[in-house]
Amino acid sequence: MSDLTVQLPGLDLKNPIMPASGCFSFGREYSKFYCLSQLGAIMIKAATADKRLGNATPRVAETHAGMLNAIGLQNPGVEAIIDHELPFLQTFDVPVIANVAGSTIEEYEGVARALKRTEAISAIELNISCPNVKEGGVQFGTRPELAAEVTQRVKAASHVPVYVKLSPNVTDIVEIAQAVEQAGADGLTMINTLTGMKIDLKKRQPLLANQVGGLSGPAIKPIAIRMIYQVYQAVDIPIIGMGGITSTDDVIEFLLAGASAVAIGTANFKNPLICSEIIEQLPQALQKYHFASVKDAIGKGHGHG
Amino acid sequence: MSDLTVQLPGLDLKNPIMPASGCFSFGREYSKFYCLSQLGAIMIKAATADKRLGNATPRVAETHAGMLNAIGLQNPGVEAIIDHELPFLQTFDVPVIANVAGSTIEEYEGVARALKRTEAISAIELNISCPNVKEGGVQFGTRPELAAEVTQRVKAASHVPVYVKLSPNVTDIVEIAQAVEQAGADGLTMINTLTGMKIDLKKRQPLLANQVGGLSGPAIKPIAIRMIYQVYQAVDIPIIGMGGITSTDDVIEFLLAGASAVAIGTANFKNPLICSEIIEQLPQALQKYHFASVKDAIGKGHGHG
Amino acid sequence: MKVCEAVIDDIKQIARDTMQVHLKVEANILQTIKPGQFVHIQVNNGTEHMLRRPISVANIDQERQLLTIVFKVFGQGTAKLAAYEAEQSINLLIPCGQGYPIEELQIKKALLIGGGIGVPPLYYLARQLAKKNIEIISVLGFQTQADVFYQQDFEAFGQCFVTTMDGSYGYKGVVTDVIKQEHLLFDYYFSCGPTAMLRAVQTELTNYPGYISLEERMGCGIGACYACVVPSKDQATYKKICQDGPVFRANEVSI
Amino acid sequence: MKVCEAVIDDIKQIARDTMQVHLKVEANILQTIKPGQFVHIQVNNGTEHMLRRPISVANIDQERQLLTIVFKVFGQGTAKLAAYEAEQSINLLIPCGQGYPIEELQIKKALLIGGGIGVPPLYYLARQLAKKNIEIISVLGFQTQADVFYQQDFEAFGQCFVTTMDGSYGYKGVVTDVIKQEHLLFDYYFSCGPTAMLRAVQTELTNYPGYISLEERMGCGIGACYACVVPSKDQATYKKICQDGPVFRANEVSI
Ligand SMILES: Cc1cc2nc3c(=O)[nH]c(=O)nc-3n(C[C@H](O)[C@H](O)[C@H](O)COP(=O)(O)OP(=O)(O)OC[C@H]3O[C@@H](n4cnc5c(N)ncnc54)[C@H](O)[C@@H]3O)c2cc1C
Ligand SMILES: Cc1cc2nc3c(=O)[nH]c(=O)nc-3n(C[C@H](O)[C@H](O)[C@H](O)COP(=O)(O)OP(=O)(O)OC[C@H]3O[C@@H](n4cnc5c(N)ncnc54)[C@H](O)[C@@H]3O)c2cc1C
Ligand SMILES: Cc1cc2nc3c(=O)[nH]c(=O)nc-3n(C[C@H](O)[C@H](O)[C@H](O)COP(=O)(O)O)c2cc1C
Ligand SMILES: Cc1cc2nc3c(=O)[nH]c(=O)nc-3n(C[C@H](O)[C@H](O)[C@H](O)COP(=O)(O)O)c2cc1C
Ligand code: FES
Ligand code: FES
Repeated sequence: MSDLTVQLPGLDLKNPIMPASGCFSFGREYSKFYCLSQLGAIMIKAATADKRLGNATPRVAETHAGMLNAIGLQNPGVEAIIDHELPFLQTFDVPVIANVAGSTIEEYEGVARALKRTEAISAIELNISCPNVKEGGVQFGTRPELAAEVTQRVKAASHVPVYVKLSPNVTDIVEIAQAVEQAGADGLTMINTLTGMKIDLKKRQPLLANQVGGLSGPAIKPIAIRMIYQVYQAVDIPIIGMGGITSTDDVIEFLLAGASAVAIGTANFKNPLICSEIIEQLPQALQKYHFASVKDAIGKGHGHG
Repeated sequence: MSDLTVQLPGLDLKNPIMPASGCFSFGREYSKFYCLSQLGAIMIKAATADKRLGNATPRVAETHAGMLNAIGLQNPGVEAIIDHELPFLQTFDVPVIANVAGSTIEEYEGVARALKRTEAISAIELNISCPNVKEGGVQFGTRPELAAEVTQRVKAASHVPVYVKLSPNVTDIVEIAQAVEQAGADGLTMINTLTGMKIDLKKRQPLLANQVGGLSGPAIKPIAIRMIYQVYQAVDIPIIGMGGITSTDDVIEFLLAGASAVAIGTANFKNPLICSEIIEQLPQALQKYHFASVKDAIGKGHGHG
Repeated sequence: MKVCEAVIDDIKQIARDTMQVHLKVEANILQTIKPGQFVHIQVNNGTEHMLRRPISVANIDQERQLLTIVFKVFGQGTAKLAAYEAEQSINLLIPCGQGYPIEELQIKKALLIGGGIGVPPLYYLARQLAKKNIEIISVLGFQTQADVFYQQDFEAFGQCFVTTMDGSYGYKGVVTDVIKQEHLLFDYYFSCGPTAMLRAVQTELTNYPGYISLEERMGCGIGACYACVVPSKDQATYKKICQDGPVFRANEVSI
Repeated sequence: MKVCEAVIDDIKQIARDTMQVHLKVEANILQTIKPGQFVHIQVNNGTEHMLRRPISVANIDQERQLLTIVFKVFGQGTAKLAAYEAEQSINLLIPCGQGYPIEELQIKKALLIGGGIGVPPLYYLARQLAKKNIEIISVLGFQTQADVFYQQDFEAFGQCFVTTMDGSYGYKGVVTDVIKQEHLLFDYYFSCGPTAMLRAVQTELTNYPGYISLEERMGCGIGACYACVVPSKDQATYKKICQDGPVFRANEVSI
């Protein structure tokens, strides 16, 4: 059977499949469908310094081959997460990646510092790309100098490797990727959602209470693949890829583009077993395309070889 | 029956429906399916100064609820278009919008100037957003100062109103829209395609010969709606909207977001009768949502009213 | 909760745009289902519809191993569900959410208040209440005559008042009008329907203990995405409708 | 060219991953179709698949008003087409492209060279050539035994050689090997199959007049989007495969 393991900064992955942040809460619900120890890793819901209620409803809308969400970072706050959510995840044999969010550099730093007191996380995913909060979030992800600054500060405040989650809502993704690499990021995760909108024809107003929301799902896969392909050629740190994955073929496409591992978001809603099923089917899919292992496929879509 | 007419700079539209540039060539093929005089207008394939062969094949790929294209501006050159294509379109009672492309400001200007000798066009669509050519094209669409400059120069060289076609591959679409408005644009058309990629798993390389291509179709509709909604609030010139339209509901969603008329691209490939069918069904759809006319719906998704 | 492929036993239209579907489901799953719970339905395979559709359990027939759902064709997803035929199968998450906690309550006389597609879950509730020999009065509100369904089924359990907004059938007006006019007496109420109706019920019946069942656009349907929240009465926290609800005590949430 | 909803008369598997479908199509459309032309098929309704799939006309039965297509399940679209059942209908653009210009040619003995899913269009061609009493030799190449189809149908028209790449059936090797080995004589050749095969045919048979049928990924299928081009022999212009082809004189294009 093909070797599925991948070694990344702070992350010793059994396989390259993990649920994406915000689509899996803190794992409890999906643990009713399969054993979380099967997963390569788990990216948990964003943590902010204090509890946040998030946006008003409606918070989601369906779009063609995708969805919009504007949850607005609802979470119980980093302390509650450490005390009440992470212990549950520690009962499984799976690395946990904490998604760190904030409105100010200080808040990001504070969350990272708070996480120092737990052994339960293996890495941080620095979310500088959430389009659904009024302040902070998205600006950090669209301006290279801000992205670099928050990366550097969080890196300094953290005891685990820091992966920076990039926003696709930018003119030049490579520029941002290089800026955060230089600022000390250990890896990248990409892509977060694209900013979109749906209008309720009957009510004559945006359907989401927040007006705009983040577009995810298969609709955005070509954009994710393009961005990962471009960034892979421009940086030396590993990429965890995401955006529209629903099948083993998609996973392999992300690996070929240059991702070392992948995360699955929206597809969990359609099929709660998706991560488990893909992990099971992956060896066969790798074989079909003549890859000896996951590592063997990473970046192989660049030129012949 | 509801009033479908819309009056825009240079364009007296029977109805707000037109085929999008590049998806309808110069009309001949679709004229076998229905009479082109039914259309609100026709946006013809991009014209460059000289004949261009475009990119190698494969030039298209299917994606979830969309497609990628990298045609690369294949066209017979502006002179041949004037001499051999526009006369055919003049046999119909329909305004023609010429899509002007180029690699340099001088080329754009030259094409606009060349078009002066024809009466057959009612407006120019300035394509500063084609992601599929090596030089020019997309840069003009992503940098406000370049966008403004090419707009001003083409405007000065043109005898008809100029609509600038915006690229969605930018961090801040409003900034670009305002820049071209200030530079004298008579209107905006948006959105062009998003840059994407698909990888051929068997060949282990990008499927398109050009590697990247433009993503169009229903997948991108939420992004188009969001951008039009934002730009509508920031400019005073009219917007012709496009990106993923396949139904009358979609048309009304674009009108509510702030488009004064719409173009249909990819959907023509799935259903060559789509423009004609939507025109026929539009009065009923407007009635369903209690709009007295097309004009009555424009911009009505902003606040209540 | 399980992922389950359920074969359609039969599917038919029972009112304007309203479909009733019987699904074959394993007995051991059916046994666990409480009135007020819902199933989260995949529209179809492929990637066009990434979100499932939440539909309430309208009835359960343990003997024939059938689960009934009743839904209105509203948008594209329900239109596709309506086009399914017998023998085809659909993919469910089952069961979802918390139902009406009737085991814990001392009820003598229950008032069921349903509006439109809020009526179906009350039918299974009525059957379960009837089993416990609880007296049942129902008030069912619809837009217009063409929308009315299940009247006879509810009449089998006791008094049943039907209202239509346009007066084309039964009483004219909203459900709360009937409750007032008829001076209905009861010790608990159970209501499901559009938010506007629930709000009216909450206000009018503020002195009665009651349960309401809420709707909201959902992502996961299992509590993992925070899409389907409703503020608690004091607005201090959010409850998840898919996990903490859809049934809530009427005074627990702010709608 | 027309948009047409065609009802499936029957659909069956005739070789590994290979489906044959008979479609009911109006006689007046069928009358206009030439061998080598194709239909452009909508995968299904909805928005998941925005592009049609080009599939060659494999046969026409004027009497029973049936059009035959034969296709291989390759990716997601053809997999969905393969799942259609009799009595369902599929949406076609029909007919597309230019066929083999056999009316204009003085042919005595035609060599048909088909590879894999390039075989079906040659069958309708063979029938039309046979009607004109033209002698026919066919060479059909497949990957392996499980892929072979239509051998007997071609044998009905004359000599028919089958090759497989792995030698599991008929000759081992590629079609051009057989043509050389058997010293086949003919005055025109007609070829359809994978590009690698066409290139070999073009090179080997450079001294014979011939026609080849090309494949390329398509958008519109009618000449409006410039997706499906092939350079002319002198590389100075592009031809559109969907409109100028798919059939070209062998020396007309550069593949
Ligand atoms: C717990 C619960 C139980 C329900 N039970 C029933 C029932 O028994 N019978 C019935 O007819 N309807 C019921 N509904 C409403 C039903 O879910 C929606 O009418 C349906 O999802 C609309 O889908 P669509 O494809 O027709 O509309 P679309 O507009 O295509 O749906 C797009 C998206 O919005 C969501 N959506 C749209 N309207 C609603 C709504 N009112 N509530 C929740 N999500 C919505 C859809 O689920 C989907 O994700 C219930 C809703 C909830 C939350
Ligand atoms: C003129 C013409 C005639 C054809 N006739 C036949 C026939 O009679 N029988 C048959 O089995 N096949 C035929 N093909 C090939 C057939 O069109 C492809 O196998 C089919 O489109 C693949 O679709 P898919 O959904 O399986 O693959 P996917 O990978 O899901 O397709 C994705 C997109 O790529 C396109 N595509 C993929 N492979 C090809 C290809 N080889 N050629 C053209 N487009 C492709 C699809 O049309 C679609 O737009 C013909 C092709 C052309 C151009
Ligand atoms: C409902 C929802 C909530 C999300 N919440 C977060 C979040 O809290 N933090 C974050 O970094 N990304 C969040 N995301 C983005 C996903 O992690 C992922 O980057 C994106 O959805 C693309 O992957 P997909 O197409 O597989 O869903 C969220 C996405 C969805 C759909
Ligand atoms: C095959 C193809 C070719 C295109 N060529 C052009 C072009 O020449 N000039 C241009 O401005 N836009 C071109 N476009 C973009 C469309 O005009 C339109 O902006 C885009 O496709 C979004 O609309 P849609 O989703 O309805 O297709 C092309 C799009 C496609 C799919
Ligand atoms: S729908 Fe995801 S939490 Fe309720
Ligand atoms: S497929 Fe559009 S031109 Fe051939």
